Amino acid sequence: MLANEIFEQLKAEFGEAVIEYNDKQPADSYVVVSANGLFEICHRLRDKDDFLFDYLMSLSGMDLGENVGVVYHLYSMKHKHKLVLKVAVPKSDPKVPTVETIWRTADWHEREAFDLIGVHFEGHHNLIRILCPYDWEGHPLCKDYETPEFYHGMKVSY
Amino acid sequence: MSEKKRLDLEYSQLESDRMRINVGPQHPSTHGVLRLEVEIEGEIVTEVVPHLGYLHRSFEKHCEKMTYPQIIPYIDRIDYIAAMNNEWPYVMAMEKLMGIQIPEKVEFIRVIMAELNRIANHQIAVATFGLDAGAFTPFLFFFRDREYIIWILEKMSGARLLYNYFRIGGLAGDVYPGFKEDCLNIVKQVRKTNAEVMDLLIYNRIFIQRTANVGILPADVAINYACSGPVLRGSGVKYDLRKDETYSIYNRFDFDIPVGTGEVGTLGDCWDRNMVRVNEMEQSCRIIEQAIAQMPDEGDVQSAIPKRIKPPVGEVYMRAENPKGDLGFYIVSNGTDKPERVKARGTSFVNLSVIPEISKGYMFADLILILGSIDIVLGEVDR
Amino acid sequence: MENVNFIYDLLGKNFIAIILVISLPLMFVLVYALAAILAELKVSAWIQERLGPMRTGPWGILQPIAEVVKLIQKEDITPDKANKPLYNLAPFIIFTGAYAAFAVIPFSEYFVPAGINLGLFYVFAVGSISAIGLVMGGWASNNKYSLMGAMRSVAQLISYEIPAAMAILSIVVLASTMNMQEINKLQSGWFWNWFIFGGPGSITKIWVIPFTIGLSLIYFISSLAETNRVPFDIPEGESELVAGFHTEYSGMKFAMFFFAEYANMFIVAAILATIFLGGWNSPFDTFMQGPIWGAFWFISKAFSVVFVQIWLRWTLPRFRVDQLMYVGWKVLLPISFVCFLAVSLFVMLK
Amino acid sequence: MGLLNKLDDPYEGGGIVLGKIEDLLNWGRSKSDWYLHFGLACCAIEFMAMNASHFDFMRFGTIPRASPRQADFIMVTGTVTFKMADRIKILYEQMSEPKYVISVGSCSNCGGPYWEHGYHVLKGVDRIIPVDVYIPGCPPRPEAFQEGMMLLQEKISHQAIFNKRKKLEAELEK
Repeated sequence: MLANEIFEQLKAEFGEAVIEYNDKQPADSYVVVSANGLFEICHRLRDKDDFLFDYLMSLSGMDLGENVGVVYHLYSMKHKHKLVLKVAVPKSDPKVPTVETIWRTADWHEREAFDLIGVHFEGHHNLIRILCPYDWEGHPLCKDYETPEFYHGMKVSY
Repeated sequence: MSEKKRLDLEYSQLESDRMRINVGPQHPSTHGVLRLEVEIEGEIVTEVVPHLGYLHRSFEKHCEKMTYPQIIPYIDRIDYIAAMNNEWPYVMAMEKLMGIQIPEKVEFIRVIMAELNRIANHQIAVATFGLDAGAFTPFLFFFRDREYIIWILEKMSGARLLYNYFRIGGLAGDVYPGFKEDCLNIVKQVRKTNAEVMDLLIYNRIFIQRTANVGILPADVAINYACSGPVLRGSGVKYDLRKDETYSIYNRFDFDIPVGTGEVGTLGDCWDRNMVRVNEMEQSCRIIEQAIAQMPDEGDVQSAIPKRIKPPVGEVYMRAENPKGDLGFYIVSNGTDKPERVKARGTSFVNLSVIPEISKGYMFADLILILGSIDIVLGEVDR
Repeated sequence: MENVNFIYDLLGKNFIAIILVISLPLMFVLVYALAAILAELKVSAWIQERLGPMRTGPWGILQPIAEVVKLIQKEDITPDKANKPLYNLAPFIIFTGAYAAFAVIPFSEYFVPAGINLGLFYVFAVGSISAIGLVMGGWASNNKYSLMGAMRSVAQLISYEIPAAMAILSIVVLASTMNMQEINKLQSGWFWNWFIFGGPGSITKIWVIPFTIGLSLIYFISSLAETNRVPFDIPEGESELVAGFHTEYSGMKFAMFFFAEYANMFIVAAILATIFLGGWNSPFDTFMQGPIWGAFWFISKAFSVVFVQIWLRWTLPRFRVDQLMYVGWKVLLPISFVCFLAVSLFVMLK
Repeated sequence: MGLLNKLDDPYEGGGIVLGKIEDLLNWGRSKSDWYLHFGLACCAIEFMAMNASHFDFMRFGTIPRASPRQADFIMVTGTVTFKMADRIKILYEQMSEPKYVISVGSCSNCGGPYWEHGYHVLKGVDRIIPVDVYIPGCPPRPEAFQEGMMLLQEKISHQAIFNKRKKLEAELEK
């Protein structure tokens, strides 16, 4: 099934929560959804027989300046089709519902996005840092991140 | 109440004190600097909590600061065991983003290089898996062969481990004279050693006892955890990007996808995952032979690309079948010569996340084997 | 029966002679351990298409000496939270256990340090001392890996003593003596008089030969487990337990563990050589038979067994702890009972 | 007492006896080096190749030990991150004296390719533990490992055990 057909079906079902469909990119087209409806949409994408997106390829956090975004790359093992979902939330309140109960693999991806970008995944069972040390400060992949001078008495910069 | 149920109940009341031990970051068989916090009851593992990040080298930060060609050396260092395979999805993604057509000969060389490196990777994987089981000698047999493969890769690229050979729109250099003969000799040698190791390790009775019925990963769990590569195929799922999402020229070659069969134990156990790797070496050998036969002698190894690589605004997610699974790169371009964001979907990172799920209830010694059968490389886990 | 000891014959049974008799095995242990360490390094290298140590003396033959010189200089660390008396005592106990067993090993027709009548019984009694040392060292180190290693190794030692003891008991029944020197003397003559081939006797012994060969294999397998060698090296299984019970030991104390391991290897090999392979007897009747040749035959037989142990170590993977118990209790023990029964029947009918 | 002084004088001349003993002890330490079985990153793979049949690190008399207590030197093979740096310090402190450190590869020498933007990379392991030999390369070739090992052996074999101050002064005068 093509991405625009999936978009039509999702739009028909969820209405406002599905915001736009973009295929003007040179490469991948994507669907933008709102954070509120994300969990239901993901659930439907996995379970509906026409979609069957049972394989979450990747989950990436993005620093979009004003907002932070999360990008979901989905794949269906049965139908062999793909979909890119995007969601953006304001940086002041970066709350996105978790999808770890839908795809268990999202557990560590979400922890990584929290660690590096600072997206807060609501409902995640164990949202702690994964790559940086547990006492690290800041979210390193943010564009405005400033490297600390010292960590545990060790100089950070060269 | 049946006898078995009664015994189970009695056993559950007989719980002893549990002990938490730290496996790693310095431990002989964590394959690097992984730390597992393990809770054991006697010898039985009751909980595993992986702690990552001991090799977090800020890859994604570097990508945002580097120009597109400069990123390739950093990509080598993600999965440093299979650096050639690593570069491939990245250069493919860039070529897709910029709409570059690459010469046919380049595709052939890329296939041969990637398959050679796949063999080298699987050799390390099987060798270290044997090492985890206590067999030391197969490790050295495999490393002896790996050295011959490394020599070819070195002659092609100039480096032994981290090649920086695939470039956007082509390759760093052409093949050297005598390349085809070398490859065919390697294929022979790999087959010979595989036959030797089959006797010494794979069908060794102790080895089968250790690995069969251990760490069983059912197919649905594997898909839900987005496992890929031999880990997924070991569970019997015929999923290989080279066939399912054919990229490059893989549709021109005749090869099989080995999957786990549960030959000596249950489908999806450690032995199956390991066996998939051994069989994949044979399939890679077949691909190399066919590619050598079909490869054109003449042709460019670099297509015409602008000197300053500036892809248009856009984004692309490209993945390729790495020896460990599918490695994906999500590249967001903002129109300048540096990317807005590059996210690497580390195969090992995803595959490792299944460890807490499948290692519960097995012995502590099995945990080491389960970890070994997943074949992680910490550079890719932590990036 | 009088046991001949050439030192007592030459010097009389005085103080100096006793010291000499005591120190000869000790010197032998030290020299042998060096040789065995070198053999382990070299044999493993040859199996793996390598060269092994090459840069310490010609062909690396001084490597073990360099290692001893280095280990003497290493700092001796006692962990802060360790139980210090036990921690310091453990290596000595293990080494004592290994060394004490040498007292009854008949090196030659004319040399056995102490020819006591309960020789085999004594070896078994003394061999169990090392289990105490292991658990002491493992527990006192205050390290979880050490503790696990110690627990595993004690469980392993105890369970494998039984099949080993059954194997030896069968030979005791066959030889009707526990004196190792006597057992040797019974096996004189051609190699078919060895106990691995049913011991001395007429052609009617032919049906017992499979059982005695089986007994020797059972003893060999159990001895691998008792000395913590591959495939039974789970107490120090490097890929799981870092270094097992001696994780926290360094310097000379670690060297004592190291030496004791190799000494233990020799003891089990010596017992195997003595009770199954004719000890110091020449395989060819009177050819090359005599006191000096006796020592040669004994040591070369024992070394062959040690070589097989090394060979196995670099070939096989490791068992898991429950599989180890399974092999010990459910495979080796019943088979050893059957063999014991067959041998007893043979002795009754003889 | 002239002869005795010549033989064994801690204050004048090296002393023949002490000098010979020192040589023997240094020989033992330099020829028998057990390394900590420990790999960090890319260089560890090259180090595995170094241990394998083609290059055979064991020719130098090295044996891998998994426990830091029994190791003589530690090879820091790869990128040291801040999360790992604390552990490396602990590992180094757990090793028994005399202990040595070989820093392998650009990353552990100076941060390597991660020197500029690596917010989580320690720029050189010598900021936390003393390093005896640096092996350059990214990753170093096995030949470089061999060279580094020989340099370490040479360094050990010239170490002063007795008359430390005197030798130090003599070196300073040079």
